[in-house]
Amino acid sequence: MTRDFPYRELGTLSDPEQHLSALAISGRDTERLLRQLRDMLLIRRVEEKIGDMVTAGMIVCPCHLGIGQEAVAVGVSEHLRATDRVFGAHRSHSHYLALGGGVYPLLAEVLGKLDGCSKGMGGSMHLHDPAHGLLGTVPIVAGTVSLAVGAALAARKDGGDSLAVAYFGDGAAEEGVVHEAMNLAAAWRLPVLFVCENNLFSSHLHISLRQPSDRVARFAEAHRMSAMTIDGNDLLAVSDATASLVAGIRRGEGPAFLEALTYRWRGHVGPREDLDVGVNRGSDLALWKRRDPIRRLADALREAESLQEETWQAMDRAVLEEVETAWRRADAAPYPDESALLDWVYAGGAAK
Amino acid sequence: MTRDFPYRELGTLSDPEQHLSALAISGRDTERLLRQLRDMLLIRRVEEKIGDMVTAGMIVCPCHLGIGQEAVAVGVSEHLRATDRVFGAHRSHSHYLALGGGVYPLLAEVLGKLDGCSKGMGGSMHLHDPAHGLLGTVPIVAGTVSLAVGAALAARKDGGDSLAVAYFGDGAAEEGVVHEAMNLAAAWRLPVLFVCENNLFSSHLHISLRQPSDRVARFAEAHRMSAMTIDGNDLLAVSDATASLVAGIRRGEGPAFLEALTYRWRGHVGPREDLDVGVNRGSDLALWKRRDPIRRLADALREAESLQEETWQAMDRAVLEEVETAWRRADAAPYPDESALLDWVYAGGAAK
Amino acid sequence: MTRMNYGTAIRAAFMHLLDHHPEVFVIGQGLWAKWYVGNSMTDLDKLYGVDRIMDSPVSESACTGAAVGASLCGYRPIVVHPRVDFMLYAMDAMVNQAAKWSHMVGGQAHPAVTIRGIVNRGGEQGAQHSQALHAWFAHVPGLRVVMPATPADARDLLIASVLCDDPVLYIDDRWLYDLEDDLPPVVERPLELEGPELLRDGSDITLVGSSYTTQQCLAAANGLAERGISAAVVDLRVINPLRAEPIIASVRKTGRLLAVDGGWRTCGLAGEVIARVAEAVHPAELRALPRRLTLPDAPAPTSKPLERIYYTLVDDIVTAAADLVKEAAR
Amino acid sequence: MTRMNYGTAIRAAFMHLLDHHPEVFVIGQGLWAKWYVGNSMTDLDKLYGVDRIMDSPVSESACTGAAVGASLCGYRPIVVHPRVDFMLYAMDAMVNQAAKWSHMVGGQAHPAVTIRGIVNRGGEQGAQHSQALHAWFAHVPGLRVVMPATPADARDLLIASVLCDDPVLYIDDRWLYDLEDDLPPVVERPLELEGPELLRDGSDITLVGSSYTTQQCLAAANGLAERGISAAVVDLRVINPLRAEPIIASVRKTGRLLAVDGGWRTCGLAGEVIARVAEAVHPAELRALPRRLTLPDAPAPTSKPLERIYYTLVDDIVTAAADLVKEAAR
Ligand SMILES: Cc1ncc(C[n+]2csc(CCOP(=O)(O)OP(=O)(O)O)c2C)c(N)n1
Ligand SMILES: Cc1ncc(C[n+]2csc(CCOP(=O)(O)OP(=O)(O)O)c2C)c(N)n1
Ligand SMILES: [Mg+2]
Ligand SMILES: [Mg+2]
Repeated sequence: MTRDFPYRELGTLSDPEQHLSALAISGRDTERLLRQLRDMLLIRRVEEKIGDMVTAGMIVCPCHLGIGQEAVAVGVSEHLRATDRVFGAHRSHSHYLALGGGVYPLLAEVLGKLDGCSKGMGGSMHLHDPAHGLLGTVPIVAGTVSLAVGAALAARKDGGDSLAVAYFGDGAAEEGVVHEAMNLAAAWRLPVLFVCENNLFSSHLHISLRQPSDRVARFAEAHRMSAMTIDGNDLLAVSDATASLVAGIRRGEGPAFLEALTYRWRGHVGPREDLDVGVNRGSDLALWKRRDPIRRLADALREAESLQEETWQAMDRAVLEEVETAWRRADAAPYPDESALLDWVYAGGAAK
Repeated sequence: MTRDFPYRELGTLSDPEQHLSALAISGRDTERLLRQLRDMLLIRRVEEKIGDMVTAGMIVCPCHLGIGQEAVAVGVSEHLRATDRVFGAHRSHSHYLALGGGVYPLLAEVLGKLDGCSKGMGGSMHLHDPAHGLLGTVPIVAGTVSLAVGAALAARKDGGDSLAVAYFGDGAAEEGVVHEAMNLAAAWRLPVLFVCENNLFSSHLHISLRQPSDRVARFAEAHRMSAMTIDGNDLLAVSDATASLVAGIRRGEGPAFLEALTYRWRGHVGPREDLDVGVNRGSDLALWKRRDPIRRLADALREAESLQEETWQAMDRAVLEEVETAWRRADAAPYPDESALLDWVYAGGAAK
Repeated sequence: MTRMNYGTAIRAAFMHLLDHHPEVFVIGQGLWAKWYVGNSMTDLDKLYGVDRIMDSPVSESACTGAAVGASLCGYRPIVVHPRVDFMLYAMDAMVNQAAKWSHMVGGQAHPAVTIRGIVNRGGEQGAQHSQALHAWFAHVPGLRVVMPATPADARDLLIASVLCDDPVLYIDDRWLYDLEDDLPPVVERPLELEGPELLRDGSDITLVGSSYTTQQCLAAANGLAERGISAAVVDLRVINPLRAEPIIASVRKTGRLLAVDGGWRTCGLAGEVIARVAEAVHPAELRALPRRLTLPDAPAPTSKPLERIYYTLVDDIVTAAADLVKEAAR
Repeated sequence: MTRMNYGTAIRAAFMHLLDHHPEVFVIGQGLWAKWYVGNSMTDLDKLYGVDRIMDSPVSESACTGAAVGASLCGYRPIVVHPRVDFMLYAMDAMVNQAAKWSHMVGGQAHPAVTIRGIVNRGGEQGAQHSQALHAWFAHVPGLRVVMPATPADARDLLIASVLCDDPVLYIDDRWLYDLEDDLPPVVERPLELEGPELLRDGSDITLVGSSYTTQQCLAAANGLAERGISAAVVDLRVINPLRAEPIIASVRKTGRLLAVDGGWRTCGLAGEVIARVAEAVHPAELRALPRRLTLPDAPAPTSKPLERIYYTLVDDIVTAAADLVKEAAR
């Protein structure tokens, strides 16, 4: 069920029958594109594996897969440094991996193992990898957006030109705290990049059933910050927009907002494609799969003869092998000790 | 302390040296204007009395005076019916009186007396007068805005063309729930008029210290609702804008937003003019007093020879007499019984 | 008699309310989804239309406030929060506005709103998707708080909550949804008359539970009976305002109290039960120190082995109760 | 020794922190006003600059969240909420985020944020401007909750809170601001070592208070002494995690407990104190039923005569304690 609503403002960006062609990569650094292709592929294969293992009953914790949305995190992360501070939400495997987080700690985390990036205390919905700049992802919708603004405040106090990133969704934009956070960032001119992955859905509900317009960046404009709305399935568009917004932030021009239009291929939670079918995602989904961000980059590289079929196959095999190896290790890894339950409530352990 | 901030968007509206002349009333209904003049005067005299009685130690509860802002409530209320549902906040004496609420129940309430509009259980910050459409005013900033949206939902369910009104301030626009409420109203196309009394201050802080722009209606525009920003010290501007927005709402066009630029003459709370002087309201205040909404209407009526000096004096005397009589009665009225403390926690009394 | 489970009993309550009370409508997240609130609201949108079953934006605060507002205009809205955790965004509407409204306006208006908060935990969901904060709400005057433990109560207390003129927080637990029972036809009863009930009498110890822990107490009572221990079970049902008389009466008889609660320990509901008993039952009538079983004072973990030790099991109740009975009689 | 009152002692703590700990800064409403937070922060903006004393928009939720975020980046922010009531908008940041963060990430990061919630009531302010919700927060694992009763604690526990690596809710009460004392120089002490303290020993009854009610208990103990009743007074100081040993030790000695709290009754702090004692003190050691004095379970009224009966007075404590002591010894 979607609805005719007064302000359909995304134009072709929300039309799955547009923006299907291979990306225009001429003049771009091929090495980098190949690396980014691999990054996207890795994210996809990891999430597919997670999906399979949920189906198999090996993974119990709720997993929100972002398959189809890989270009956003990869395109954004390209412009971040380890000193930048990133926050995510419930659908953040891609944010974690694109920043350089390891596959093994992710899978171990999803299994609740001690080697997990959150020591097994969080599962899929709570990822933590400060070494790569990821301060945290948690599943309360919009819960980390104001935290990112605080990290931006910290960055300004530190001096230098580090920034903070808040990833959130079109649904999260309905939480009041996002608007408070945007106002704080704008009033205080803080170095924070708001990245809204607009996948048109908040669980089963299309944005037309939740907001008067489909374009989320209008809120950022109201807060008088630089905002761009782009095709989130186009790695180059994400990357270019991020480059320009991040440069402005690092120059001290205050917060900026990136709206990346994309689409998730699986249900809201778990691996099933048909979970949300009751709300007619069914027909659109097939179309959106043709707007695959990975295929569009791979096609471009192929057309430019920068990617041979066998290189592609080898890349995929290597990725799959990496994922499988990590999975086997994670599966065999130990759980946290029972004492973890009380020891990590307060700093310094249960004794205190 | 104010601040240079990037978006000064109110133009002359925020300039106290502009918009000083008498209102242009030609072609308007003189009877109505005289009635509205009296309404504004009554609000002012009641609030002055309350201020005096706070100073005298006769009133204890916190009183937020809106002296200087009288044109907003009077101009808005003109277009409301008893079946419309109005909500206010901490500075709501004018909202109550402009809807037709009695002086005696207001003063009794401020004194915590049983005859008060809230039976003495609320004081100045909690006014309730459903007979005139006022469902409630409470002091948690932004606390009633979503309630008004719910009243609008109720109005739509009722059928008919009643609407709801939410009064709030420029400071309240910083509370996330206001943005959630605007989105709900816009997504569901509910008959609600958001009235933002932008007096440039949230307690001691000028809007330039809190928001990137001084124009609050930009948020309503982001929510894609009809919005107007007008001189809130011009009764005719308030009235005309309200007329047009209310007509749209009653025609079923969904929510609308009125931003009325105004200024309060007293401190944030209590009668003192100099309460907020530490933040340099001092110099502006003298200028703003010249933009007195009452004087501007009175001058216009005088110029049009529709108001003789003696009528004006008589009007004021009558108003003052009404206020004094009500005060004496309220002062002598009884307090609620001690049983009220527990009896009104739940419907049906303490026994249940 | 109709066979229902706890989930379908909730659905039956919605149907009864929507059929007979035109002023009832529902706002909440996931009401048009097949999977959001288990089997407790299946297809209600189709049966009653999307104007009465309103799925909503992700705006807990405004949705709750809107329901409060509509309740002041003659409606009886129900707001559904699929998890109690999400409701933390709605504290102002619930606690500052709804709970205080009647008092603030001198009893002249009552927000007849029902807030349904679902406890949904386990399954490695972790700290932000597992909370049971009923003790918070029992602390708030003006807010009635209801926690049904049986399919019959799941249905009838929801109806009573919605028909009550006060704001009510109705808390149901997804761990109970499959529990079955035969239910008589609906009778509308005033919520004001409902309170804790002795579900099972006994002479050695009083077990007090609410919602899911009541069912655990009943199971534990069976286990204890096998060991020759006669346990009474009191189901709290309505935890605010809390009427402690049935608990006190039972403890006077058994001399022993074990309060079991699905929330945290400190300033929790089990502590309140102990306090009520301690204030009222003369020490000489007590045969053992009162005890409580609660969650440990820690956020919910995700990891399997930690989840296992985090939640109270029926065996824990049996063991604790048996220990209390064994304690040197005095 | 320096003479200070509770309000200026808080200010001294801010100055100590800002002088010696560059990672400390403050966000809150009214910090640049002359009148918002009493005398507790006068001119700090002038002394330390508006970058470290940040007055804020009316955005409790985002301001609190921002402080949590900054605390994850090596800072020790303090968020000031001029009224506990306003803090209800910030529940997610405090309870879902800050309190759970360390646990959720396996103890690898700690939000060293301090949230200062001021209890500001009386003066006919009414239901939304009077709340004392400390029992809620004592219920939340991961959040340390501090309630100073004396000028020395007002200063030293604020310092300890801010230097603690955990999220801390520091609650001060405006009714205490004029209370004076002579204070020794600051010594930084770890908050983990702080807990309830016996402020006055006695043999007939144990009075337990926190914050303002501790001062009332001390005054009541004087009144009781005049009647020949020897009352011990325990000041809770840190209510989460709550260490009950000093209370239990005192009740073991006096055999009687009167818990006095400035919050509501049901599921409140006084009930928790009674529960801890009931769980630990053998009935034979009790000479009377434990009792509590709290607010009645009603929102705060505004009307003068109702305010008068709403709040507990020292006389109420004296009377209740004397009654307990008079109760037939057993
Ligand atoms: C406060 C809160 N409300 C509701 C939920 C349930 N919920 C989880 S994810 C989600 C949808 C969020 O949509 P969006 O922000 O667009 O992110 P997406 O899932 O599309 O990535 C909802 C409603 C939640 N986790 N937290
Ligand atoms: C939730 C909440 N936060 C803070 C306050 C304190 N406070 C009372 S009024 C006010 C200023 C509000 O400013 P605005 O909305 O512009 O209204 P005005 O006072 O100018 O009429 C503040 C901050 C409050 N009452 N409630
Ligand atoms: Mg989405
Ligand atoms: Mg204002």
